[in-house]
Amino acid sequence: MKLDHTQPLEYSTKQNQLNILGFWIFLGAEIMLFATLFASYFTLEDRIGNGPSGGEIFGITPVMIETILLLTSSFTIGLTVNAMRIGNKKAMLTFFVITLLLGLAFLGVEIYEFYHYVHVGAGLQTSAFTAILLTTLGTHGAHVTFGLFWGLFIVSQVKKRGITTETTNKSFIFSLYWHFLDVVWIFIFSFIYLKGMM
Amino acid sequence: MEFFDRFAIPHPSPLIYASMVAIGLTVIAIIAGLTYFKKWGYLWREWLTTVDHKRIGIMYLLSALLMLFRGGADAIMMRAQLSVPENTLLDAQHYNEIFTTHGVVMIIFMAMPFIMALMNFVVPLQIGARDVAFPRLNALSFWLFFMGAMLFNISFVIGGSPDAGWTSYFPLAGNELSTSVGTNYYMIAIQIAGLGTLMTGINFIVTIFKMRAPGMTLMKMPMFTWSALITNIIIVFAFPVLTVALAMGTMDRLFGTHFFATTNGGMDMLWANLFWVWGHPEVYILILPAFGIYSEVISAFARRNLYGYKSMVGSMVIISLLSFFVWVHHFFTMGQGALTNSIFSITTMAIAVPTGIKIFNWLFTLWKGKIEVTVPMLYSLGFIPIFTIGGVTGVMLGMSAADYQYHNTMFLVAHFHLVIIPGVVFAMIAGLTYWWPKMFGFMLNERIGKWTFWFIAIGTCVAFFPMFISGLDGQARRMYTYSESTGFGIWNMLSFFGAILLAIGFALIVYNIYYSIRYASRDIGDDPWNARSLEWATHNPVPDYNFAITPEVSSSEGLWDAKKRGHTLFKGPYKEIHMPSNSGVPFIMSAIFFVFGFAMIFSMWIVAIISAIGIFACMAHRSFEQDHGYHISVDEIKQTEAKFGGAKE
Amino acid sequence: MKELFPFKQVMGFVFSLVLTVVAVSVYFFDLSFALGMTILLVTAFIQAALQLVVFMHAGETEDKGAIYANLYYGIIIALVTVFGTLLAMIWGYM
Amino acid sequence: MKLKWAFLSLSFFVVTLLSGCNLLVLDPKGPQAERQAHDIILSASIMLFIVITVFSLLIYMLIKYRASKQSEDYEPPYIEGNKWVESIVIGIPVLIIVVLSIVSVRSNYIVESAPEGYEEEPLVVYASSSDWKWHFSYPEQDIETVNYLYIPTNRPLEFKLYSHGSITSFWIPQLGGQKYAMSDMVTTLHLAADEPGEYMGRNANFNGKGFAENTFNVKAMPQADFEDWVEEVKETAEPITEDKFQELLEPGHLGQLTFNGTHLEFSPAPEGENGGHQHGNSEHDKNQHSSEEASEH
Repeated sequence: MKLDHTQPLEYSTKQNQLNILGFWIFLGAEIMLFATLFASYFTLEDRIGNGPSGGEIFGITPVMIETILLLTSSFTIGLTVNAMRIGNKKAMLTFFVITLLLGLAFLGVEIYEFYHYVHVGAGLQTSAFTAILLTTLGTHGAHVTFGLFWGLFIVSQVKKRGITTETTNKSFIFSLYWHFLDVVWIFIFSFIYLKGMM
Repeated sequence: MEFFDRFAIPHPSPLIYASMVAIGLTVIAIIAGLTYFKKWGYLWREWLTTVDHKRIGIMYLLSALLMLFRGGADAIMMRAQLSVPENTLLDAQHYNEIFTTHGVVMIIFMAMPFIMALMNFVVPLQIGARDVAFPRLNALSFWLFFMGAMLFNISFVIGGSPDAGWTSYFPLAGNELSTSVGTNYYMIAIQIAGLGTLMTGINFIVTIFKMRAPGMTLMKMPMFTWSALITNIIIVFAFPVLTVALAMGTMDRLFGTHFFATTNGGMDMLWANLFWVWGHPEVYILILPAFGIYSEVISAFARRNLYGYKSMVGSMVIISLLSFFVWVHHFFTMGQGALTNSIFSITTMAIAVPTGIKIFNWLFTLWKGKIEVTVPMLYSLGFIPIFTIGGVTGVMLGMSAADYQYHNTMFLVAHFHLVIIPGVVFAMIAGLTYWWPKMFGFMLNERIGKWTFWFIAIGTCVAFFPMFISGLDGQARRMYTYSESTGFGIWNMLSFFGAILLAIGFALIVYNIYYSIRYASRDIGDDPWNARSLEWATHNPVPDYNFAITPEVSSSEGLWDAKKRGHTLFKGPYKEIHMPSNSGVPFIMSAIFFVFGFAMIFSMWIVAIISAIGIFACMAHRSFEQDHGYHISVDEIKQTEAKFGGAKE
Repeated sequence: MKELFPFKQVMGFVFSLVLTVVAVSVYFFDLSFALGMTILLVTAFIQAALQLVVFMHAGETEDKGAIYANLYYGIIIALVTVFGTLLAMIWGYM
Repeated sequence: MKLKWAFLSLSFFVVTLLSGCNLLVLDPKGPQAERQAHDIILSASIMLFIVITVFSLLIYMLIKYRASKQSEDYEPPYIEGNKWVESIVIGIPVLIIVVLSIVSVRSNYIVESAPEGYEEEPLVVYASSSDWKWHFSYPEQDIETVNYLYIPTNRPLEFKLYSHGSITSFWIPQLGGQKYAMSDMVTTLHLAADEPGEYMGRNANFNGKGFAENTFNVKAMPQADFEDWVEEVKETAEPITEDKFQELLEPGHLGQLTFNGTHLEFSPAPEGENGGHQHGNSEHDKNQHSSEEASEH
């Protein structure tokens, strides 16, 4: 395998570069996935049938907690990549695990939030609005859940196999994914929650 | 017993029972044949686990041909039913199922894999690459598509086919008005195939961006590669929309949500909207590769370079963007008012400009050329007039006020068939004939090929021109019968006649393949068409590693430069070639997807959960796997090259 | 310690927190719909750009052109889809 | 080869010739259909010009540059492209599209508003579809018909369309183009008939098993005759009741029926307060209501 030492390890082989570009293009597709959900959300936002509206069920506290958790985890996954690039395995693993823990906490709050919605009568089957709300949030939440497992696998590989061309490549791609989920959350936070409560 | 009731066909007919028996017998015959000839190992090693883009391309091709006949059978039945007024060959329900599956099969399971087949086979060769960027993902794409197609196709013997049209508008497709599992099949089978398509999109964009031969800048790519790049960009941005729409439709049907239902705030219009946000770009996903093929073929057989290369590229880029700006023209009549309709009317008609540029560029490529009318060229030359008629009627449909009269009529049906048949089917047959020697090492028979063309071309005209007339006379599409007093009889009889000509044409393709396998010469050299681009610079059929030495080019017509200007394509000694190893995971994972899809369709939750876990287990396995492929040594390369009759140095 | 917490990323994090606080102001102050939406749009898009450039290193390799083209293309089409849908589903009927 | 192009052009001419005959869409009996037929003929003629250009160029190239017509050693030249040729190829289509766009936009506004030049106020008819029938309610006359429609000539007609089930499309080709009828909102179609006569009307959008037979008869007659008919209905027809109406909604086919009163009284159209998606009394759907109401105009 040819190694290019002028690049960070995650870019050092041809296949690694392909993987990273491929993942960027996948993120392009993800932009459209969430754009479609947003388009549907805005269309169905006022169609609440007999159910509650967004303003009635959203609470600022859980939303703020979720936002801070996710923003911080986006910061720590950035630090993970930084530690990885300077070759500090221990720091890298620490930041990586912190990221996943923050993600887990986020997920916990989100599950509580869903429980709350169903409790106040905003279930999946209540109205078009609740369906698209829970689907949009749920799609993001499912991405986070998937990310937690994926991240866990990468952590165990870094631990076992060290900082190699492959593990760095995977970690870097994971960081792209995680940052992207943060971007999506910012839009959810602004245009679903804050717009709904405004 | 209640459990088994759900698998019963809601509207059985002798035809369906006969198909069940036929399917059963075929499956038994295949299994018995494989066992008797001891081919299970061969099948597994060489095909089911392959990650080679050429073999994957060939498997796509076989699936596409298979589906062409499945969709064609539907078409013939439809035309037969309508050939005379008040015909009773089919009842309304059966007819509805048939036109629904005809549409879905032809678009999603015939045209798409046909495109994928040629892209898979040709693009890496044309850019001088070893394989695609992610060979294993490529295998997964194919198997997901294949399992989706199979899942959709068993619908008519297990549980019943979808019957709400290929557009599957809600609330007609919702639980209340469509009580069989047919629409579940639609939602889930297309979803699975669509995932595969999305992955192909990513795979080919990266391949084309990053794996071109040295010297091949973006503006020196062959036109088919350009069209593949643009197509895949559209795929990546259009298919997620379908994913979401289908997921929402699935939730409405399986989990009782109210996205598109008409109660509790659901909005039936939103389905139509999302469907066409994907659906219109999908049209260009189908047509752009065809444009690429025609560019290759016309330039090869006019013996001239492609006229206006830059404007060809420019027009495709513009089409790719505009294709996302026009979808509302599919429902001008929904009542969104004059302003919205005006905006989308203008964008729709604007697409005609870049398309027109391409037509004129092909015509000017013929100018001062030395035109040889081979079979692929015949299709390209037949494409231009028929597609022009299909295309200009598209502009007419774009006039939104007039569209109130065309919408949902046979006029529209005539328009899109006259665009898609010359635009996709002609192109695919042209491409198939053109690249066939590269795939299999012999050529298809020229004489049978020309007969085929005339049957198909004339059949297309006879089948679809009468629909313009009956459409303007008030024949709505999707009517399973009509009364004699309407006067539609004569036109539909003509269409039926045209459909028979088409059917003969397609049968001739199969006969041609059979005939050529038996009688065609195997000694045709590497470049039987005297072509221009890189795929003809390697051997026939192509060795596993494609090129023994990576070619270097200085224009979009690498081989032509080598032949006419003494440019050296292959420089330097042989080097070891890195190859990806085969894997059974894509096949197994897709098979689990099939089970998952089937379980979802019939609401068998436990099976669905178990198979979902299986899918994630496959992903986890992939995450931990360490697979570095293998290397082909210089000695081996030399041996192979010698076997092909002389090394290319 | 310093090399584990690069200045650029720390500042990026701080800035993203600030943007969040600005965005939340629409909840606490009684703003008009137009003003509120403007604030949200501006903060959300700056946040997104911040993540892409500072944290995701979008511009660090030779593939920068492809990556940015991909993002711009995606954003244009996403916006067309969202606003086109609103036009065809809601605004067109007003 | 030539045969084929001869055949192709012939068939297209046949199409255009026939257009002049009595195809329903091209035989308009009202101002809206007339406008649409005009647009169709106009665009078809311009398109015919393009088709002829392409066909002639193709035939010319094929005749002149066949390999059999060239000498053995002729080597086609390398031609990059030409600024002027390409600007013509772009310029002319752009001009055509601009012209057609202007026509299209103007027609949109004409077709989407009440036909002009009539003295009377539009006659409002609620046309609602159920599987597989059409119900026509005349609120002004307080009568209702099923599967047939009587209309006065020389008076604008304002159809309020909605559906009791799947999406359908209300279409009377000789009076004007179609529009969708949907279950949770009312769409408006403006038509008018200039000549007395019987016209075909149908649902053009696929809605299941009974779709093919989902048609209705339209009879246009002078205002006086129309009034006589209304009188007669008022005297002879049964009143429509809620039970009777529910019976009518059952999937199936019915012949032509006539009733006194309209179903709108007990089963109002999904507009305003009754928008189909607005069950219940939530306060948050005010925006939705206003948008629905606005859509009627």
